[in-house]
Amino acid sequence: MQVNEKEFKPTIVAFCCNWCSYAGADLAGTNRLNYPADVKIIRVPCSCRVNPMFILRAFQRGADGVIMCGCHPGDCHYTTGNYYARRRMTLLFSMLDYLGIERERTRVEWVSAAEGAKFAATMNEFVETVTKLGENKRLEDLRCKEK
Amino acid sequence: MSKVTKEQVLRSSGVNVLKCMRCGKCSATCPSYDEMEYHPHQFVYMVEKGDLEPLLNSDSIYKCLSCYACVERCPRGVEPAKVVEGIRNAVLRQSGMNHIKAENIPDMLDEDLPQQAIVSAFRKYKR
Amino acid sequence: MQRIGVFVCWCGSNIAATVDVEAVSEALKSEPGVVFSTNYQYMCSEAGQNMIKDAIKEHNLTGVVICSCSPRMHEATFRKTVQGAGINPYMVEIANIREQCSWIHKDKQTGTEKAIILGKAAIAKVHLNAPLTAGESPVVKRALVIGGGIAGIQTALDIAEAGFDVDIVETKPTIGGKMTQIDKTFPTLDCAACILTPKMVDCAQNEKIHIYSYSEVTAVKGFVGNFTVSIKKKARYVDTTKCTGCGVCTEKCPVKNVPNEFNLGMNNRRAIYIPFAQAVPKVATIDADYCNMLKNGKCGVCSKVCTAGAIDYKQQDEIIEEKYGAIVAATGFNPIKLDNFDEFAYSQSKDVITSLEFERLTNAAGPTSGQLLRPSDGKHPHTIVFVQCVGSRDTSGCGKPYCSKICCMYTAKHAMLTREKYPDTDVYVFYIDVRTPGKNFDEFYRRAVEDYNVHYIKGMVGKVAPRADGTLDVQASDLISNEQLHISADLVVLAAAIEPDKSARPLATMLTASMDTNDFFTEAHAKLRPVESPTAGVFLSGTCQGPKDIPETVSQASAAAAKVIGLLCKDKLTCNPCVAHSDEMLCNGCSSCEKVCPYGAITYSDKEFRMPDRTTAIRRVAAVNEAVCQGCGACTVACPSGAMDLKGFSNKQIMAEVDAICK
Amino acid sequence: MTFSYYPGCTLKTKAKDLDRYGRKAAEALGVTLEELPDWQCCGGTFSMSKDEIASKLSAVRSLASAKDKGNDLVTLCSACHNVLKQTNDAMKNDPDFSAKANNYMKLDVPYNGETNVIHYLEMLRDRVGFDKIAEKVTNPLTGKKIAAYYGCLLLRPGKVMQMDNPENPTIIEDFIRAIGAEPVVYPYRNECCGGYVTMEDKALAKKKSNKVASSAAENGADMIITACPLCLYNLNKNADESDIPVYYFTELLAEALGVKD
Repeated sequence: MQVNEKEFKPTIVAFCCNWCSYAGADLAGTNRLNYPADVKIIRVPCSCRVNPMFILRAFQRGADGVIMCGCHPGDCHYTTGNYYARRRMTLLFSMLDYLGIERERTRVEWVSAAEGAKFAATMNEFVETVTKLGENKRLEDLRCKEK
Repeated sequence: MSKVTKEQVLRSSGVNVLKCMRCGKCSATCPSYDEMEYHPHQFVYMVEKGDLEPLLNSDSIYKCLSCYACVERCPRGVEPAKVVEGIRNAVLRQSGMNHIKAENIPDMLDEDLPQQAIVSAFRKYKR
Repeated sequence: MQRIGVFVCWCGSNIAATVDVEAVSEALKSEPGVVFSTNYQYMCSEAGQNMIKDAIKEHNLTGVVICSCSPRMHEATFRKTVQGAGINPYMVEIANIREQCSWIHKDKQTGTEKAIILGKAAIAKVHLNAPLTAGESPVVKRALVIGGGIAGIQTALDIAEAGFDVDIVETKPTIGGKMTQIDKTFPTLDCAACILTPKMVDCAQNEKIHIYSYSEVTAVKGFVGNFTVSIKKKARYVDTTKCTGCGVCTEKCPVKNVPNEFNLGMNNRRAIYIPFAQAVPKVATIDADYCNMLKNGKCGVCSKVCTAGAIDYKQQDEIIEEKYGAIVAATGFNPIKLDNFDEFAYSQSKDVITSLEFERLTNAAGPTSGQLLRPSDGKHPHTIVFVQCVGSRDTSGCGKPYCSKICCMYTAKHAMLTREKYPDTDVYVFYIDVRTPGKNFDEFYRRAVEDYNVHYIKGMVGKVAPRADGTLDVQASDLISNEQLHISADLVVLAAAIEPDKSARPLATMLTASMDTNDFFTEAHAKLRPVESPTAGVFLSGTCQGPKDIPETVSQASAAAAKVIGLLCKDKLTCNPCVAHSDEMLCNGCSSCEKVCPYGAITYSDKEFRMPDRTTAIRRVAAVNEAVCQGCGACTVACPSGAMDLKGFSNKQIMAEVDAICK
Repeated sequence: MTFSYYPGCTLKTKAKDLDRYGRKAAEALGVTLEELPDWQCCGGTFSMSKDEIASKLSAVRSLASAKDKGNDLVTLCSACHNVLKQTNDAMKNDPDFSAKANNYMKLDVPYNGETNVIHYLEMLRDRVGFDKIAEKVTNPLTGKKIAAYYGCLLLRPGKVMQMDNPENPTIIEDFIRAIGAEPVVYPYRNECCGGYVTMEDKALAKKKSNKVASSAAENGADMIITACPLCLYNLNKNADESDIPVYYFTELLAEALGVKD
């Protein structure tokens, strides 16, 4: 892998629920609202489908930041899914704290299907934050690296 | 007078003139309307067009009462008074362009005139 | 090992302009398992779909990756395509390289690199896809319409016409909604009551339609085809089966000072009332906030005068539960409160009124029996000023950012009717833009100007100052002549912005239907699915989806009905096969999944298992009811033993995507 | 109840009554007003230009000094209130301005708008309570019909001042009721009297002040009350079409509380 000394481009995984945030991301696209290409979206049915394991896996594989987006509290397509997600993430955050991973590398944001602008703004901000933090070394699992 | 640019006025006033939808409520509400050659909505529109010369040379910039009526009532949050002040400050910052001269002040005074009238006049009309 | 085909769409220039589609299909060709990779101008076209079908046959493909627009757009299309070529529809994955790539990136190299990664993630996922078969669930052949205005009425009538049962829930004591308060309708000027009340009567008489008036939806459970809805029938203290609507009680009631909401508080009604003469159902309702008998037990006049014995002071709220296959939201609108616009002196002068109040003042059934009289002194106004866009197109935070759409037309109507009935009246309309798209709309507005000599002035009113002599000083700008005007007016009419009814937000939460930032319901697709909510089985009718006039509302109402009929016609619905599944061998019977399931889809039972040592053991294990599971995946994360997984979004599939992105 | 108090320069000279009666009334109401020891002139007008830094610094200094005292800062003159409140808002919400201002000032601890600025009227309404004032009135102004003149600076810009509904305020009317008089509501109570141009453009100042005074008189007011020395001067001096008297609201408050000497 070639490392560009000049410009650090973070790898960012975004988990988006199908009903709100993925649609919000689509709307950002429809309105041509730019955000960095570093963000790659994985579609899940609901934020409650996001197993904290997936986030750890992403960091292990070299992600520099992980963001999870879901419907606003109270607006979940499955009524209560985002509440579960929120609680699980709170626990994951304290675990990441314990491991000494910068808090800013993981983020939870509620983006509705109508909030294309918010989606783009959130991603711009998150990429900026993660870029400032630099590469994630601490959780990266060398065994997962390709030889 | 050195050239005053649109960008300079926009930066100084902090106003986004593109938000204006040309409803004219600012001019409808302006208490100094009849005294002005160019009215609040024209300030916004002419700055947007970059047509600054007429505004810089007009007495209208001294007619604004800074009463914030246009700021309060604009449905688009444009804040026209800030554009007027931006133009006025651009003029006043040019050397020798003080609108009020200290030596003329004594003639304007009377015994009841509160200090703040003088202080604010200096702030508004003089650099 | 899967045999995967990759199809990269140009979407004309939508994708091809910022993504090098050739490079993408070339790069993905060398991914493991990919045996075929190509690109084409429009994959969703017939030619594109045939290209996919041919490739499947020719290369014996077992999985397909399409790099194209959002799966929310064409996933269903491509699933059908591959099914036509004989492979399971769930062997398709979409890489979204339009909305989430080409449209947001300007640099072609960046776009291309990202598109390749997204393609790789989709390929990684498809490797782990398994054929899925959708189950079926039955459809309850009954629809619920929430809101009994013209939108709800039209939807209900159309559904009933097709032979299905339909219930209307209306919070007010009568159906009819805002249209009952309107005098004439544009652009034809026919009387609103004359065209609405027959429809209200049709609803009442149609045996397929049941009206729950003075009722509210309090809870919604279930899913498309099988909703269970709780409806609260508010106590109206009148037995609707006995009340004949004779109205004697509403004349004898001693409490005379209750503001009459039907006339927007411009006159009073009694504590027991029938909203208006053509109310449906035409039964009395007691207003508990004002009734002396209910407040302190002293009165009972209505009970004494009622020959039918319909008064029941002991009536209680009642909650009933009903099952529905489809739900239509038709909650309508209200004019905004004008507290933020006191520069127009609405709260300071009785002679500053809203347009809806103006409707009541010109309506024969209104407080002035249709005579246009000033509310302050009952005199005929000679100069009337109409102010447009009060709170519409307002981004300052005081009003609403959108155009309320109907105000230009109803103001032209008001101005025209005033000039026709009172030719001695001067009528001014202050406008920012006159927006009259619609059949015969602009012609209508021009008639107001050209035939009725209404003074249209381009500009806005800045202040309305009530004078001691009773006139109103209207200070406004005339932008064309570049002057500030002072008009001495007798009456000022404000075209207040409209906003969704306050009940819409809690209802949306109950329905898990999404809303925009203005609390209008969001449609499933702005252009192609305008009457469906993104939540299956929930449909939208009328102004709850956005500002609309009556013709548009009625069209949308019928469109929503057509969608409901299409759903109710089916005996069974195909379920989403991406549901949870429990591996019995791993399940430890802990019940964690059962507790988080919002649908009660998980049940536990004791099952016999053959152990390795050939003995049998009885273990408690979870099972998912696939017809009830909606596939949210909450259980999969709750499961501590990894037994629970979600088909189509399995742990392995998502992790494969993560790995592909992070590589 | 203790507050820091910012009198402003006009209250030390031409508007001594506004200050004197304000202090007496406060004392009678059990409120302690501690004059900021090192207050400076606020500048009289808030420059709306974002790049005007220096002219706003004197206001920032007073605000920062009030922060050290730890009490809410009470103002009395409408103009001072407007300038201090708007400057404070800019220090709180305009990071660019506050960074530059803090750079100039070189305080030990940077100031970021921590001081809570309230007007004397807000203190009466929200801290003392108009009902409490009504109880302490010994000399009610019964039968007096009083027009409140808000002018522009007390209410606008509404998003910053947040004192009352800028188009339909009630705070001074409620005050008038508390001292036993009858408020007269008239449409020009929140329109500008032209005070800022009183030196420069007499004709305009006359026109605007006449509009306000005539509107109050036409609606049956016996007198106008205000919180602004400039408005008082302008309405007294330039509104020559009516002879309706103008007073400071503090004078009437002191009178009603029986502490006017």
